Amino acid sequence: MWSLAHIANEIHQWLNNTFNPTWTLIIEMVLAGVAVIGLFAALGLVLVLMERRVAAWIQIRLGPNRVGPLGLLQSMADTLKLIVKEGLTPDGADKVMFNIAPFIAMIVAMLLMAPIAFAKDFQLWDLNIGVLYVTAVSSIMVISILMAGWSSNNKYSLMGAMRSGAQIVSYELSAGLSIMTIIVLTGSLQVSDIIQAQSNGWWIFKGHLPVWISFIIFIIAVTAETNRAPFDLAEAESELTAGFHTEYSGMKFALFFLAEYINVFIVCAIGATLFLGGWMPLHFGSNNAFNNAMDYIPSSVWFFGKTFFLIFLIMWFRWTFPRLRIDQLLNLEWKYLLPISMFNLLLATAMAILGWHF
Amino acid sequence: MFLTDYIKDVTGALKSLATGMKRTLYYFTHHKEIITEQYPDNRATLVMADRFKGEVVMPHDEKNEHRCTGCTACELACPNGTIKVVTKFDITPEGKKKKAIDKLVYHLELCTMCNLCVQACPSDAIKMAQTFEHSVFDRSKLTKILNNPGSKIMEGVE
Amino acid sequence: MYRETEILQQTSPGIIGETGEFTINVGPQHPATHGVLHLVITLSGETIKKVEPHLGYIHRSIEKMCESLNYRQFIYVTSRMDYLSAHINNHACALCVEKGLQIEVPPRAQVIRILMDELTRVASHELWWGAMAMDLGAFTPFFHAFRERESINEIMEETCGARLTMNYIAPGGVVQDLHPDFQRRVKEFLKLYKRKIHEYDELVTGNIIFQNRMKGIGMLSAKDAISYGVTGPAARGSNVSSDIRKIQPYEIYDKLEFDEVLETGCDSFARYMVRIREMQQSIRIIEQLIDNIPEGDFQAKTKAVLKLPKGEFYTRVETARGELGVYIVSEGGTTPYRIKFRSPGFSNLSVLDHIARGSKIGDLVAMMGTLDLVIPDIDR
Amino acid sequence: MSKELLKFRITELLPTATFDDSGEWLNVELTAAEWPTLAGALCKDSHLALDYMFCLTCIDWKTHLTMVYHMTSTSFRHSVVVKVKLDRDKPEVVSVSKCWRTAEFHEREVYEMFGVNFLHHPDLRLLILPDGWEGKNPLRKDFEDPINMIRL
Repeated sequence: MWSLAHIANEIHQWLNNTFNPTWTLIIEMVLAGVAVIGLFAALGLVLVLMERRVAAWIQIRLGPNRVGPLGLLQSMADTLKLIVKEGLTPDGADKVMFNIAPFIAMIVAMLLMAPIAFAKDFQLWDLNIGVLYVTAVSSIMVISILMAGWSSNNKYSLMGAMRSGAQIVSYELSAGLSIMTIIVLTGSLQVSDIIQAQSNGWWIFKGHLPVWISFIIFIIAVTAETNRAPFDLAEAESELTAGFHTEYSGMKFALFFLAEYINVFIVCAIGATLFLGGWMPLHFGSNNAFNNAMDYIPSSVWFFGKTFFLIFLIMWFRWTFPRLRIDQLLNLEWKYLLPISMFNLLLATAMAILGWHF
Repeated sequence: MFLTDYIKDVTGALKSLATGMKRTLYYFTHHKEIITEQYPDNRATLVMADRFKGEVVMPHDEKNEHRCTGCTACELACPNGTIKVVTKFDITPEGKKKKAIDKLVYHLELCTMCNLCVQACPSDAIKMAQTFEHSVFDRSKLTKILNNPGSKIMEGVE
Repeated sequence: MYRETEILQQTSPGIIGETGEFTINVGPQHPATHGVLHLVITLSGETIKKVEPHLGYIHRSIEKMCESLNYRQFIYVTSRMDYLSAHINNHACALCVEKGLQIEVPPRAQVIRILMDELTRVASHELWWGAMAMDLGAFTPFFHAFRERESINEIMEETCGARLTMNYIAPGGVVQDLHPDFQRRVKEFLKLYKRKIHEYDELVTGNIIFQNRMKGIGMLSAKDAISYGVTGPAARGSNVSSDIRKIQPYEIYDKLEFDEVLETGCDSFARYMVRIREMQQSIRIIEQLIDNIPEGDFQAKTKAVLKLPKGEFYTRVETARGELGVYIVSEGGTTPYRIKFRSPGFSNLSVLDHIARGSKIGDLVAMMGTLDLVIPDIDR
Repeated sequence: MSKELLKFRITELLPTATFDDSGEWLNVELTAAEWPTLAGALCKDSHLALDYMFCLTCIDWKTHLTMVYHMTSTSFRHSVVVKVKLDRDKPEVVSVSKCWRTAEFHEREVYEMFGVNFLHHPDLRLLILPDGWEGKNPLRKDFEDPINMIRL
């Protein structure tokens, strides 16, 4: 059967037969790097177009439809525009920090790609603390935003960065706690284990109330962590013009822009892996005919389907809700999400011990 | 009680958010509600309202005759100095001198489409056209002369 | 360059003084000011200590201009003040000239004027609603509001010949008779509006985030509202009865059935609700009049050159933003000797500093939204 | 309150005031020295309660300036117009922003447009004109802008 894992194995076999093991490893690493960068570019193009289409349809508009068939080349044109634009560095800016910040944002996004299982047996690095690695690395994201905001020498940027710092640090707590629910139920931090544990049903189906609550909290928390509306206080264009990237232009701005979308993709991929079974096809009890039909759909399609569903959810939020105020944002986290998710974790633990889930 | 209030708060909040999301999902899935007009693709079918004030024009008939007597009522009515009437004296067949317009200069760049000149005109010589695509690359192109070259006043208009 | 030195001083590095306060410039180019309003705000962290408006970026000195325009010409200039209620501005000026000339406006013209006024008011409030939601970060309502506003604009375009600066009013009546399609189009609009109005509540009013952003911020007591000269929906949100249509009825407003919308909340949400409910009252007025437009002239007979007698004339009119006063001092000539427009935006802006102190930047944006500032109206 | 009663009450407060009731509202004519005492009384007096100043402006009569204050009562709905005659060369009048807060902005506008100096104003700075504006006050009759003047 056609699958990504099959192709990967073929390449691995061929490389092993052609080169010695050291060269094989090096070439495979280079290939993986190229693949990640390629995926980045592709995701950036697709997600920007998707966002614009979703926004347009919600706003009773048509959306991009001029460049290419059905406007599919619109994001290519946007990229071209951003590449040829001049990347200004303001006079009073801290030039080193200012120029490094967007790259840090990108590097963090790249690092997060490592433990994600894109299809059955198709994963860059199945390390045994995969989920912990993701939560740990994603907190570095805030550093790039703080750097960008501080080094711009612009009060709007600084305020945006400070808001973003407070926001990401707080929301990481409830994101972590909601992930903990699944870890408690699975008993493993390894991504492949978590997916395997869902072979007889996704956690969202067999986890009852605690998993539903933690799923909702997870979605809210990651929306905040990726600075997406209604939690886009770091940008807040009606208050802070463009927040931390007010002074950025051209390709450096594009990197921030891209990093935002990649982060959305990654958190949604994590969400899909933890709650919706990753690449696991949808199975219903003992309905074998249905289950077999589902198995025929390639695992990568399942994974991307679930991820894009979650991405759509986040975009849907963005185009529906007004923005919160900074104190309300922190109130929501500390007074509502955190207590609920702590209580929820307790519930999930009890459930796991008593074996109340399916 | 505190806890029930707390839970009521949370569920009420989620419900209000769900209401909004339901509304946006409706528009996301119902594309017939889309109201975009695809200008300039729809130029052929685009109909402007017949009273739309686009620019001042002076209609001429097939004999290249207009109705303007050069009375400068429009020039006086204009609040911005948009219209300048340049007059000359024609010699009528009877040998009398008669005032007529040489040029009716219209500065589209100054015009605010207030319609006062059209109202002021006693002989209905000027009217508002429904054109609206006025952009040009050179400002001087916006200064227009309303009467056609070689045109003269219609018979019987005083 | 206006105030270059000052701006540089205020934004130069070494931002935070000993008190921990710093200033930022909101505007003249800022997405939330919807125009070229320049506010210098002093902040301590995110908390606002002081708001200082700097005006004049779009000042055209309309008052001085009007001194050299005659009584027919000056009306069109006033469309450019509060462009969202251009028709009501024109109405105010025409009323003032008519008061001076003691012209009796035919009943048909009066009804047409009121119909147009109320349509303008609905259009203005709809734009405000969209822009208000956009200030708070929700983009979608803006487009939904423009759908309804568009159908009003089309009605305007059909009858008046322009969508925004209508210039439909002349002293003595209106310029042209109604378009034959007018009644049908307005009824269509009313149908559309009734079908869609519940979406406003679903999308924005009922939304918990929105309510939390609006409730309890920008408190303006009734006493302060009066003292600061705040009028219109902003004052009525503080339970100050300030609707000129009720206090000093002009045209046939005293014969119409409508309620003055009052809210007691005194906060931004009350001001928001006033406008939402006011739209329904305007719809009510339109419904009363649309089938009862009297036949007759649409314009009284006036002289070609208008000359106001020596004296002073003042009219007060309720625009979408509040009380517009037109004060004409005439020396008996064809042009006004002195003209003063008491614009609602100017007074409403003056209260911003008072209500914004102690709140957050996000609130400032919401407050500016609920005061419904239109910058050309403030600057004139 | 009718015009007669208003006249009566204002005469009680300020015997030297002169009246002109030909217009829509009662006009009270004063000198700049009389104005501060009357202003305080007008906004605080329980019978008058003129708490809402809806217009404040100035007129340049070429020989003198006149400050025009339109006031109304939100509880009784009667209105009074106060006119204060000022010297054109050195126009000075006491600010009424303590009685009506709205006067603060309107007085700043009159200050730059007519050059009237408001004594005891809390923050008398240019509001609309650019900082460092030199030259005449734009709304005075003898102001000529060489570039942007509208002339027909």
